[in-house]
Amino acid sequence: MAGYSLQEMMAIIAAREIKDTDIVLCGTGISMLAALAAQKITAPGVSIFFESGVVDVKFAQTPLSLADPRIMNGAIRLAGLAESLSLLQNHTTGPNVISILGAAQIDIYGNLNSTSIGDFSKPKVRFSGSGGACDIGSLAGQFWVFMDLGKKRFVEKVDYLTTPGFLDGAGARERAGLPGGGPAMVITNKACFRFDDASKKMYLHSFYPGFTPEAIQEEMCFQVDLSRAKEAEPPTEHELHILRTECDPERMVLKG
Amino acid sequence: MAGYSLQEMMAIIAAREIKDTDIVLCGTGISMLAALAAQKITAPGVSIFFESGVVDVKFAQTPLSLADPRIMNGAIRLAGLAESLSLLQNHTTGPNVISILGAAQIDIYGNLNSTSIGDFSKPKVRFSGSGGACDIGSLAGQFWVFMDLGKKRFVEKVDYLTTPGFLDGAGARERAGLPGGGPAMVITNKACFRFDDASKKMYLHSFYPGFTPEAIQEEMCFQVDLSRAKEAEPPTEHELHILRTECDPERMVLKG
Amino acid sequence: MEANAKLMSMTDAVKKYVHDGAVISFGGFSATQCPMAAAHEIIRQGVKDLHVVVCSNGQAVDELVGAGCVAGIELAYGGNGRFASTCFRFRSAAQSGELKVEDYSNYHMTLRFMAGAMGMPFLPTYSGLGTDIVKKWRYGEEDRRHDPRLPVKKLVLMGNPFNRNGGGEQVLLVPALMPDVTIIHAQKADVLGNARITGLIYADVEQAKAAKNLIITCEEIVETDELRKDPELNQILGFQVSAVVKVPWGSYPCAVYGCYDYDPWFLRDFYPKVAKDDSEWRKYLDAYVYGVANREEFLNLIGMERVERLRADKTIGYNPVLNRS
Amino acid sequence: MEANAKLMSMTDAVKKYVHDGAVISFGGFSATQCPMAAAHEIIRQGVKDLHVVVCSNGQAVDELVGAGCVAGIELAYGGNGRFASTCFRFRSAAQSGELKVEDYSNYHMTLRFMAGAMGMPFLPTYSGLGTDIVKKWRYGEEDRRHDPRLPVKKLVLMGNPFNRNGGGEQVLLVPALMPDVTIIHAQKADVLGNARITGLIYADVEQAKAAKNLIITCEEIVETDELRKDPELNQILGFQVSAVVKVPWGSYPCAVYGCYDYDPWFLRDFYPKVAKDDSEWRKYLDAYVYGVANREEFLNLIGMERVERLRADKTIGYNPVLNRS
Repeated sequence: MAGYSLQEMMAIIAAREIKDTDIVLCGTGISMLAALAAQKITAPGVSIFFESGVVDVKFAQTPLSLADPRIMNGAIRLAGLAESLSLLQNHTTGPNVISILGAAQIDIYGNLNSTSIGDFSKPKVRFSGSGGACDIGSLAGQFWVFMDLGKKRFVEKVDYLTTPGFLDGAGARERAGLPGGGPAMVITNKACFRFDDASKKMYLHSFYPGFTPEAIQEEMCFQVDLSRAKEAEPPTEHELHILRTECDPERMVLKG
Repeated sequence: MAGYSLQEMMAIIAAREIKDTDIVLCGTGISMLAALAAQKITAPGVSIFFESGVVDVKFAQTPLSLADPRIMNGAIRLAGLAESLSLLQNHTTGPNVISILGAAQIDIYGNLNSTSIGDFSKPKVRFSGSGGACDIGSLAGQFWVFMDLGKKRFVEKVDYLTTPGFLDGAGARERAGLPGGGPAMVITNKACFRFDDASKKMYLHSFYPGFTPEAIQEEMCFQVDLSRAKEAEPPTEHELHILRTECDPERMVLKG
Repeated sequence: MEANAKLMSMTDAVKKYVHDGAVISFGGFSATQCPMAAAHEIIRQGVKDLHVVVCSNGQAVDELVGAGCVAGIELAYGGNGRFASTCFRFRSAAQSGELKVEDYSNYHMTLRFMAGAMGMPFLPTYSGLGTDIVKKWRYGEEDRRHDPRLPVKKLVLMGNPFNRNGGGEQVLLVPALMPDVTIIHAQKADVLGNARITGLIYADVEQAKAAKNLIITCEEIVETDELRKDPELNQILGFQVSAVVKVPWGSYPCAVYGCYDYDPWFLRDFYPKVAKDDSEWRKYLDAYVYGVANREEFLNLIGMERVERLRADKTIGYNPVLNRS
Repeated sequence: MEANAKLMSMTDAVKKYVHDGAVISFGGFSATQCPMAAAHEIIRQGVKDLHVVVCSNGQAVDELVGAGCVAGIELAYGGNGRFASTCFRFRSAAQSGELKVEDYSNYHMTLRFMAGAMGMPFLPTYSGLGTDIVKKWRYGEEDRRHDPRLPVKKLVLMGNPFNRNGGGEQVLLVPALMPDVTIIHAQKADVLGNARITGLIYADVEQAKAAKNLIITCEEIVETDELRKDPELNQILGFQVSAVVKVPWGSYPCAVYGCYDYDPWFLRDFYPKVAKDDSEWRKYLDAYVYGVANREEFLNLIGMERVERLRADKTIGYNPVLNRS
């Protein structure tokens, strides 16, 4: 397992799934690195944008927020939230958008809570709020989740459902009227999950070298199907090289 | 009556009513000249914009359409229809907007038809359509009308009500839910009309030198109150000089 | 995908994206920035039964209507400003009843494109309350039920659920437009479709983003890196574009800010004469549209010397010595 | 009106337009372009019971909440990106229940400002259907009936009257916002209030136009004629502006594209330490806000040498040699 960090593994697992014709809506941090890595390795035509209004970034230094001046220089477009978030809801672009989200809690249907723990009106823990995550979960062609495993995070029921996954199962998104495709992958520090086409429940898709399906299940409050899991391919030398030297040369995200 | 044309009289009558804090939404032609004359004579602070998206114009040559390149150079803002027409509906700016319209027909309540004569679905005469005139009549703080008198134009009932005046009388705009203030003046080639505060009916406010109230009434299909009419002050030398030399030096609007 | 797979000839772009019966939208406003080269190619290819949706288009709409390409139109204004306050072929087709015209206001049409661009089913406005634009429908509910190109209702009046303390009790909803294809003419584009309209943008950006397919015709193809220097000025994103066509003088006889002026000779002297008379009109189409293979031949027929005289002063955006009187 | 009647000191602008109990909105996004000088002046004047409406504001909201100026807030995100993913004083006030937080998404809040800017009562979206953001209301219908600052409903679910062939059967309406006052920080403005934000514009323009009163704070006052050279880049029109305040470094410790960078020392080292501890926080306010008369004194306290090191490279918009690790 030496030679790469779990964070790097997560970025590369995501990068490999990004195709040339995708439009990726990024956050800062590891999701941005995944999109950049894809662009530099296998999907040179991928378009990248941020909800703050930047399209097709070409930055020299890693931005630390969606409005960091470093994100602006050299873009093909600088606008604002109305324009960029409308790309999600637009009938032509929305279905091609992939976005990568984080969250505090997730359930078996990929519903997320990014806002608070406990009662929403007097929370035990308050986070920043869902920002654009509710919009992405509702509208984007698909979304992926980056989260560390753990029983506090992979829960039976999220305290506050702020980003819609498959809600309460097959057909629920359609009944609610959500145009987006919902969650497609959950990429954790030990394993990657996908969602069953029929039941819309999360299942274990792959585990990283050094981890077992059973140990992974131990870190979740809900039971997932383990039968389809394979061991994930670790990052190649080439992938790691690009990620480290071209996507985050200052190590602002990938901490030593 | 020598020394000025009726077109010049119309422009000056309008210009005199424009105040420093007004925002004037202009068309091309004589309404634009009126706003420019006001800006150069008594209301230097007046703001001028066009529905095509230009704000605060500073043109050197008279534009012949709302999208003439001559309208663009030197403006404080170039945008589009969404932005400029939203200024009408905006709660802060809308009430300060005055706009000057033309039309094919008008009735006693200041309702306008700018689109077709005869049945709207197979018209005897089709005009270009209402453009932004319906929006202006609905939303602007007030609108004024520039029209030549005549029984074909000042009618009992307009064939196709495309710009709302006071609809069928006092309280009707409020009942319909129209936020704008409705028509305030009708400036013709022989006289100027205003609307009674209580009845919302058009009445004769002033007649130009050389015309009588009775002769003016003869050119209208509906009866208006003539009792409040006074003779209008003709344009002064100074007003004419500014209008001719600074507002339309090429005589593109004010034909020799 | 090949980096320049979207770059194509006008012939190919129209063949690929403009089909009989399509809902089509044209950018520009009155006599500025009309995609005239595209309009002529559509006429030349004999496309039929188009359903046109525009705000305030003049020349393109008039020639397409005159050539019999258009069955119906939803618009706010069909004219060329002071050159032709109402377009001639549009007027006569509307009067004869052969062209169905559904009237909206400029704000209505703009909001309808904006709704399409934003993926919303409708947008609300107070404009038009109490008018015949709300009451009189050219396409009845029955027509609308059978024609999927039309919204099921011209517009809908609803109570305002957020109303407080009187005022704004009702509101009008105008339905979204999602044209099968929009064509806009820009000053600059790159081969990916990233494009910049300089000067006024009318409703071009909303029309572009609302479209299922988007054709950008442009005066000039530039490097992407040139566009990156001023990202605030690039309104059109490549990933929303289906085809990019380079066509200098592509808006003639209409103006393109910063590139060339309108042609007063064409718009005031020549065109009204041919457009007002059915047999002259037929001759015009035969000679100037069907009789030429492409834009270059059309411009040669007009005369490049005449066309070149329209070239704009780069600083002020038009030709200050143009004879307009 | 005097040509420069709108030009005033921060003290006067806040005194004139920011009242106890006002609905107030701040521009900027996360740690960029926050109107921090204005926020400090509001704290200094002891304004109380503000109802704050923002999209994704960090520093200004946190300090105002921490100083006890804010009773309630409607927002999508309260954080400073990777410096402080959740703002500290905001977090503790929300957890203690002393601050009422009504959650919306970024798109919801943007659409709400856009509705206000366009004079519409609401805008429709599909975002949030099926979520607790729709189901759970921090302010109940009873609260809303009694407080005219709140929309009568958090949002409304309605059937889509233009629906055809399944899909999009229901839609969410989010209510318009019309803040009593909006404060945004721009790079350039003229004395009339015409203003230019360079770089990203977040939801600043919508927030500005939705407001009943608009305060522009800016790095630099320029001649109107300078703004006329690039009219496409001037988003704010003078006739929508109530006050113009010149305040260089007005967004510090947040960044202003093209002018200066964020201050990593302040945001990562200094502020979290004072904001996480109640007594340190009190000391911070006493020394850095109440203890100074204006922005200049605050900057001197921080140290102009430190501040000057943040100055941006004009070409790339930030300071490429800033130590951020």
